[in-house]
Amino acid sequence: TPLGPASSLPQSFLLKCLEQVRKVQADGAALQERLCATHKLCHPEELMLLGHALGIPQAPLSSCSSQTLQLMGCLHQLHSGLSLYQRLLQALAGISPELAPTLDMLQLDVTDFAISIWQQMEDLGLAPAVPPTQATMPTFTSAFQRRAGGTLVASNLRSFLEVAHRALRHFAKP
Amino acid sequence: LEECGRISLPASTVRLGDSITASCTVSPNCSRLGSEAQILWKLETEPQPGERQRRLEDGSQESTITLPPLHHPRALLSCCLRWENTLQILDQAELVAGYPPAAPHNLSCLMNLTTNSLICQWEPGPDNHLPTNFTLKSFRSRGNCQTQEEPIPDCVPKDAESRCSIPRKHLQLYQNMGIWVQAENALGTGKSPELCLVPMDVVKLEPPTLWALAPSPEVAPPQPGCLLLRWELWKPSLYIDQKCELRHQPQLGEASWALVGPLLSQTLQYELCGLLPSTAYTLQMRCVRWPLPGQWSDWSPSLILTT
Amino acid sequence: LEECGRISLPASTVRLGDSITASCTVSPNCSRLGSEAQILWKLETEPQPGERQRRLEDGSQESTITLPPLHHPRALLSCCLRWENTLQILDQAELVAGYPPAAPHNLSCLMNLTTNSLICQWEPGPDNHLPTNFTLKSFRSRGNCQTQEEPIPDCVPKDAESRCSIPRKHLQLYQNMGIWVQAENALGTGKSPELCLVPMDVVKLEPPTLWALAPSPEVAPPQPGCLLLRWELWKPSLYIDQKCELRHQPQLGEASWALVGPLLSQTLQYELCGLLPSTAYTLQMRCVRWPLPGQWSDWSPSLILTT
Repeated sequence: TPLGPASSLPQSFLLKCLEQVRKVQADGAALQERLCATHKLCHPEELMLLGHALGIPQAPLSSCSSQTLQLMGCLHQLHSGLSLYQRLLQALAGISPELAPTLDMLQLDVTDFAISIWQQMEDLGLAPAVPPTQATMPTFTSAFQRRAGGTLVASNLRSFLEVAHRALRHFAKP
Repeated sequence: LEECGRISLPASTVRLGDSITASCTVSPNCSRLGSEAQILWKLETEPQPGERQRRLEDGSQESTITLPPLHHPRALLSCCLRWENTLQILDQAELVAGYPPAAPHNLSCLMNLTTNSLICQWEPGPDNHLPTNFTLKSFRSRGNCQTQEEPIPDCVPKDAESRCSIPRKHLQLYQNMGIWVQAENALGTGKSPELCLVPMDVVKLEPPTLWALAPSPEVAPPQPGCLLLRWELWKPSLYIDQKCELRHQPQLGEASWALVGPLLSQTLQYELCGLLPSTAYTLQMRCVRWPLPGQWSDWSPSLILTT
Repeated sequence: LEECGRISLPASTVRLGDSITASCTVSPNCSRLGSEAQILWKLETEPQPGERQRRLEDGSQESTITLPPLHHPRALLSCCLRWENTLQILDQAELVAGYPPAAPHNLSCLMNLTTNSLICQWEPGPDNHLPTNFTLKSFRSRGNCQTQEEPIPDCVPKDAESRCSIPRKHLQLYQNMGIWVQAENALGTGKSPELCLVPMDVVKLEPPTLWALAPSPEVAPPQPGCLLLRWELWKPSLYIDQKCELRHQPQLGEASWALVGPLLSQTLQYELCGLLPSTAYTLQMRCVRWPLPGQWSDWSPSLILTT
């Protein structure tokens, strides 16, 4: 089976990652709740067209999905996906005064999670020497576009984390 | 990046009850529906009929709509597009409605000798539903505030308080100054009537302190039906000439206050007579700057003595 | 303006118990006594004998004195001149004495999930009689704080508090960081022992909330000698895997606490048995991050239930 030796990853690293996934999920949910309560943007499906126009990139997690689960590939994709979301969240700066604290917290936790994975890959000598090509960030030209972008990014991040959480739980199984 | 849809409004703030005409321009490649993209408007969650749509030279579609009179201070306007049987939001704008600020009223000021500042307060007037900035403006003047000499820096109240305190360094305590409050929001400005005052004439005195004079070798015990008293002015106001007033009433029963005054502001010993014997009396005192103009202090805390 | 008299000191701050040599230069025209002006020294109000006086080329007089060891943190030194049988003060200098700061100790830190900041506190050590600045310094580190990666901005406590809180934006919650306190005054610096910690491993959890489970259609009433309970983790810590402990004791009497644990951190219903029938029990619960490292929360407020 494509499964790499799950045991090559320290249990404490996997437990920390699981905790960090849940922390980022909680932050993401908080951002979605506030976007809905404060700006009435509650349904990402209403913003698909705008999302296409803005060109919000998605992060692939094929090596973490159950059919093609592959440990090291999954770690790489997890790290580049988190780096992408960190940059997307940064591009949303100025979303609105009410949401700024929630957005900052989410961005800090996503950054922390990306660093945890990067350092573990370095410790295993698996960190890619050449940084992966970076997707171009959308430019948001109005407060509304930042809020709509925030709703779409939070929704995409939620699905990304669900896949990551399932994979990490699988790797952490003793 | 191509602008997908953009709402434009004549003004983001209008008067409550006014109606507003908005337009939304949708660029061709965003809608990917070719020319016949159907633009729809929503106010909060209510679809708004009656929009007029036209094609511009550059191929984008422009929809214009005149909304019904606004009766809510805040409303969210959405420009949408029907796409694969979903309603896609392309842009949103928050409509803000309210009134120009009423003129603030009941402006009054007191000179506080503890903080050494002139503290003014006012009534802001009815809520106009808009973010409104209040500023206390003042200027020095020779005559009765008809001519304006040097302006005094604006006094900006702390978060939405209806009071502001002008620090000592901006004040000339014995000169006339004109003071008014200005309220400003997106729809206009309101100005309170102007006060013309001399800070020292509006000093707020703290009441004097009243003591009973205990009989002692130097102090003979009081006559029957009399009480021996002493009082001291509020320390920070010792430099101000004042006159005082004493009021007393039997502690029990319904008798109203009896007033004694004017009394000198400084006495070491005062005998109050003409009272009912062996009766408990409640005594209070207050003082005012005198003969120069001033404001009466509050009545002092009660002193209870028995004849 | 011609300098009249000027005291010069090697240093304005010395160690308590040290002695200090000061000099005072008096310009000729100031003293108007011609050459033989008699310079005198006073420490606070005490005249100080033993000064040595000499004339400089420019005609001014210079007096030098070695003061006795200083035993007061503050002392006023005056350079004076006898003039028309008065003692004229020409210059004054404040002598400041104290000790270099002791190394702060008992440094401890907790990660606060409500304020999302790492709050550290320490013991400043004995009073050194000098204005002393405390700074909480920290740096990020990969290993066990042997190597220093990026430094973290200094944390300066609010007016003389012996605690400081490092905001979330300067923290990496799952990485090692080295932390110490530096004390600094005019006479030197003191450095506390260094802590090496991971913020998430020192999270301070608030206790869970304990509830009685009221019997309802879905919930059968408890067996005799049993109690039906429910608890919920502190909301901001829901994402942290935890284990919990329950302790109980009969409300009356001297029985000590009985401990039940480890308990899962999430249960909708728990039956606690083995208790005395129809007895009032005091129940408390606490939780800790587990299996990852963490600190026990305090015990929850008591829940009193009767079997």
